[in-house]
Amino acid sequence: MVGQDSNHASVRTYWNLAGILCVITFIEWVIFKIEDLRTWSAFMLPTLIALSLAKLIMVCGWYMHLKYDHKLLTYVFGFSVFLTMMTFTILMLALR
Amino acid sequence: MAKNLPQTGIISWITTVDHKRIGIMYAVTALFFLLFGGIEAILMRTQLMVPNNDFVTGSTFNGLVTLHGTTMIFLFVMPLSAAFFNYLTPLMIGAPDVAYPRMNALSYWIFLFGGLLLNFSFVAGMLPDGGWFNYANLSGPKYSPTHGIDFWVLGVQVVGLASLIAAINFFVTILNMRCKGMTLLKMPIFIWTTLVTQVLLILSLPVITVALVMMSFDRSFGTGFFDPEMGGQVIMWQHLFWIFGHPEVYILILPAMGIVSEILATFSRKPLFGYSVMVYSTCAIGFLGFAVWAHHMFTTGLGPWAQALFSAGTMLIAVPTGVKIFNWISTLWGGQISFTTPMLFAVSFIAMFTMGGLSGVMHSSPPIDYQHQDSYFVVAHFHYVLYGGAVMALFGGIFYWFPKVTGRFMDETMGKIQFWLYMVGFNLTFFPMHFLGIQGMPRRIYTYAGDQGWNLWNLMATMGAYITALGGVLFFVNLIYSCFNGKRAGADCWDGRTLEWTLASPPPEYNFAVDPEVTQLDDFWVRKFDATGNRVEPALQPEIDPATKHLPNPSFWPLVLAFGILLLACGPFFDAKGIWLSVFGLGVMLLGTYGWSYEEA
Amino acid sequence: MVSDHEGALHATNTGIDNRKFGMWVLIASECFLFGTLIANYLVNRARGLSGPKAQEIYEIDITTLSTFDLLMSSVAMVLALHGCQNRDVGKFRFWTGIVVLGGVIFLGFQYYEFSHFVHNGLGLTTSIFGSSFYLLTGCHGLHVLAGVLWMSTILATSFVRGDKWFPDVPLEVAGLYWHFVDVVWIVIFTVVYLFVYI
Amino acid sequence: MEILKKSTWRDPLQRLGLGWMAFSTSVFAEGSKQAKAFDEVEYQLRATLESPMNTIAGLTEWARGINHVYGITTLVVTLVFLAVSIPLIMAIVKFRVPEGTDLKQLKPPKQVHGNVQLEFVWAVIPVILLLFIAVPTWEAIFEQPEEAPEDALVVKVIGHQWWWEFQYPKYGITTANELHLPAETPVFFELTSADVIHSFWIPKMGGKKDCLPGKDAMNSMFFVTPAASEIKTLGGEYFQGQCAELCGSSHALMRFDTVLHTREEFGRWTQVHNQPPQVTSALQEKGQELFAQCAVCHTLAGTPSEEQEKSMLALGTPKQGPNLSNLGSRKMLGAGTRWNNQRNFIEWVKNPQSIKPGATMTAFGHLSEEELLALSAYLMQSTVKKI
Repeated sequence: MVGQDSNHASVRTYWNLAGILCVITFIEWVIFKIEDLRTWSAFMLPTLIALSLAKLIMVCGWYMHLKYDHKLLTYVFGFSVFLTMMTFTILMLALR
Repeated sequence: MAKNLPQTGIISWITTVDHKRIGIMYAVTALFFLLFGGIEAILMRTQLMVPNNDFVTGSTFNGLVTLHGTTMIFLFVMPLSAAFFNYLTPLMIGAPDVAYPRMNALSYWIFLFGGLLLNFSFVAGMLPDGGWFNYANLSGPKYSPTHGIDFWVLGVQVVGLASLIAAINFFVTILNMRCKGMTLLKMPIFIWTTLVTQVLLILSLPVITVALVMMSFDRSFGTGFFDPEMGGQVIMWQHLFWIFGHPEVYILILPAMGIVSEILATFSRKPLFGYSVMVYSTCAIGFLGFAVWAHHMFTTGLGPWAQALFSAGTMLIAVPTGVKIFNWISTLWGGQISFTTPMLFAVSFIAMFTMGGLSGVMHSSPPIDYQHQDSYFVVAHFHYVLYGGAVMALFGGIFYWFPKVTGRFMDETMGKIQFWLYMVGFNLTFFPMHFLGIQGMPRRIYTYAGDQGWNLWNLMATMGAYITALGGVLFFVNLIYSCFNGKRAGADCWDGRTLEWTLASPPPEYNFAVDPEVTQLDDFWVRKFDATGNRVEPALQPEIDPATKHLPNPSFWPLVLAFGILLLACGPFFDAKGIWLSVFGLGVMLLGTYGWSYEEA
Repeated sequence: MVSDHEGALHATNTGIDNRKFGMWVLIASECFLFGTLIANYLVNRARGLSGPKAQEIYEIDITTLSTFDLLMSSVAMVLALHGCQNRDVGKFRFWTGIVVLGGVIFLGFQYYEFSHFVHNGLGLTTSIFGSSFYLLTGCHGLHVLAGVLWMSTILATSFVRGDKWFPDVPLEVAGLYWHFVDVVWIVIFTVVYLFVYI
Repeated sequence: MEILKKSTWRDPLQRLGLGWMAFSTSVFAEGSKQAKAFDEVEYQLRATLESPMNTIAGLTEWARGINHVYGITTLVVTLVFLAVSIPLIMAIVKFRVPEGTDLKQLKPPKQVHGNVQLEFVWAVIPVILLLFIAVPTWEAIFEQPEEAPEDALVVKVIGHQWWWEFQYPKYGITTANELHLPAETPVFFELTSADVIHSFWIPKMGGKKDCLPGKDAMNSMFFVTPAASEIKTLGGEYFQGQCAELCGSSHALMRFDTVLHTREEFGRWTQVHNQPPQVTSALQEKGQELFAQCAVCHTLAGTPSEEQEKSMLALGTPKQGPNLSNLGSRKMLGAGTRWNNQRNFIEWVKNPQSIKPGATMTAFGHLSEEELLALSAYLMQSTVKKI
């Protein structure tokens, strides 16, 4: 059985991360609630993508243990995400 | 509870989790469906033999076209490749079994039920008649109101699920369960093509799953995903289908390439030329497979930029494929070639696949594709690549590994006759189709006028089809004959290079008595010669008492879970009360899942 | 719950347990599944001919709450795993209960949201926007339901098999699945609800 | 009456004389009926050795452009084929071990693992060869105009389940299954479909383009029609086209003819087409009354059925059937399925499903023989438009 290996994140880091995740979600909600800000896509698109990417990396990196596991898992997951983005960007462009 | 299941007889086959038995079941079922596909092809060719023939009606012909395509791709080539994956992957990488033995059995049973569901359309008398890709509007509820198309949609869905589960299984097996010393670049080339095929399956099957769910929603619940009247786009189905469709055709051809590379190396008594380059080009073909799907849609008005990019991508794929072909020829170069039947099939693969690939390059450029699209030139192209390529290689694989599976050689003379019947029949059938394509005969037409100049070529194609059918019959005779009184075969009967030849034929259920250790590529071949180069007896696996090896227990829960999935998929055929059948199917699935997870493994 | 082949546990080349590796491969496959669904949603979100438009019908407040809820159940999952690995059966059972509770609350939010939309005239077959929306969020909802079933089964088995039963690897695999479902919801929340005006 | 020549499956046998073909054809040929549908004698004469649907005739600029790229590609492909097959055959012949030698005794060949330079060579050379195909391809791709050039004749092509509707917005003409084009004029096609996906293809004029249903899914195709010198026969030169995308049970019977006229001839055709049908005999008179039943689905220019069509269009439900204004002067019936003569016309009206399975036209079996003759007199003679 996998025992208590050293580089496991401690409970405190989990709670800190939980806090950050809540803060980011709160920020997204606030940005969205501001009337004239939400239609300004030049600003909204990059920030929202950045924020959700941050949340994604946090959950995948720490909670899903990717940071401490064999790099092969990161490659498998990363390659699939990259290929999905590539394929469907081409599809969206082709359909426009 | 699972321990007291009998070890022989029908029950043992139904509850087996041994990758070798499942491999045999895959192969037998695939060859059974080959009969279906073959008969459909003969019926179609007889209808097209002479102008305005009334051997079959228009809609029946469309049904035959659809079922021939779907059966040959999803129920013959993919499962037969899966049979090779199942049987050989653990043996070649030195593993006791696959990563998840019971999930392996599950994917077989789901595949079997999916195949039966698809072919049940014959019994129900409602053939799916939308072509093997089932383009959107025609297959929608408005223009195909009968349940025929539902058999296709749900049959392919179930078979797709089976392939996805098997793909995850083999991906983990290859990366996680190689024997000591076998790094990634020391694996046999067949294992590399299997690995890339699994990656393609894992990443492309979800796309077709979503597309099929959308189509069954359209047909059963009245949503309008592909219905222009509700704002849907008809080409959305084509995009989603071909995003899966093009990786799919590489899924069909890569295992065949792996098999051919193994056979060529063995019968030239030389290692595969440029092993690492072959590995990189396999990966390149796999990766590029995701960026070229729209060359099936050049005539749907994609716009010049999309056409330019997709044609460039398609041409780019010809480079790694070309590299592989030259590597095969260099493997032959300087070898001591012995033309056994598997070798005949492998060499004919190189020739036929090259011709298919080149006719493919011709319509990779959109202006030419404007003339070739949906004409018999495309039919000739993909039959040269699929039949001349994948099927010839798979038959070569059967002849090559049959002695390992059953301990008996397949008859060489019958094999050679069958090979030449195939070669003559295949070329007589499909080479004239190039001329038909240039003379403008469209695809999927059930009849044609007598004045189009197509009569001669269609007649020749039909004659070729009859010859191929003869070859097919001879194969089944050879198969059954050799099972019982073929020449006995020892462990290393072809003087092979990979680990499966260290095992007895047929191998014991526990595979490796002593876990093998590998130091370099083709390790088994290198150990056959001592430092000075003269022959030394190779170290084969010793005989040990099977009881000492722990084997996973047989289990019938995979069958229960697969049957649940079948019931779930049969819901939409019974309009009103179908929902209850699906719910009952869900119940059986839950029962199977819980029984499975609480079972003593 | 003895693993698939406990006895002949083949020392894996990569050191990762087979089941955990398999779950990651399933996650890679599901990326493409949700990628297709999201692409289909983005293509069809403005093509609805009848029925309410996206801007008119989405309620961002409820959805933000359900996002909080799913994030917290993700945190609970990590703590449950932590408890299990430290052989603390109390923490393990408590946090697993919180995960199940979080999942059920999320499904509650989704049930409310769907019935609210249907009430406002956006049925499954009203327009292609509606169909694409329900397909995407419905598929994610089914994954959440499966996760809730899975986690409640682990909880029930823990009570049945007593305090000494600690399913390290199976719980970690279930945790990977649950976190992935949460990651997908993060992407859906941004792409569907926050991109409404872009 | 025509003498229906025996179907043509016997001709190749005489030419090739293959014993095997004779044996298996005689076994199966009894089952296949002799030609009964299209093989009218005159149509036979037209099928010279050069088949009507061949894709390399290249009559228009666009088709010649395609053939140009096609020529280069075929050359490159043949080159590569030789580069593969010659070494393959040499390897097979040169390194073959005679049958039956005991391989275990033989010393294995030199275990060559690879050669980086060779790999580099046969990776780079194909890239260069592919550029020979790619550059002309990209040029040809960007030649096709997206919008209609000003001087182009615009033709709206609407695919229906198993027939073609052609509209000339400039002249207010709607016709079916025969596309009349002037010589030497740029023609811009707007391709849509009324039901499923079809594919508009005139091989001699150039490639095919899909007709997609849906308002925003309109495709276009453009080519300049060939010069007047191409027109050999009086009354316009016939070029055949066919639907290339599977569109249902009678997809094979969805053909159409393109009729190429000189400019003046086409001008006259546009005036003549919309003239009302000339009713001369009493039989045609009777036929005109009977046509009232047909007017629910069909329209004849210059008759009350035209107003009916306008009102139905206003309601958003267009007529189901094709426009029959110049039915008399068309060569083929039922979208290239049957030769346009009285016997076929009556057989079609009596039971369309027998000729085109799945056709949505109701069968008029209840009409008496004499009524059918009247209807055919009206629809066949009075709609003939002399150019």
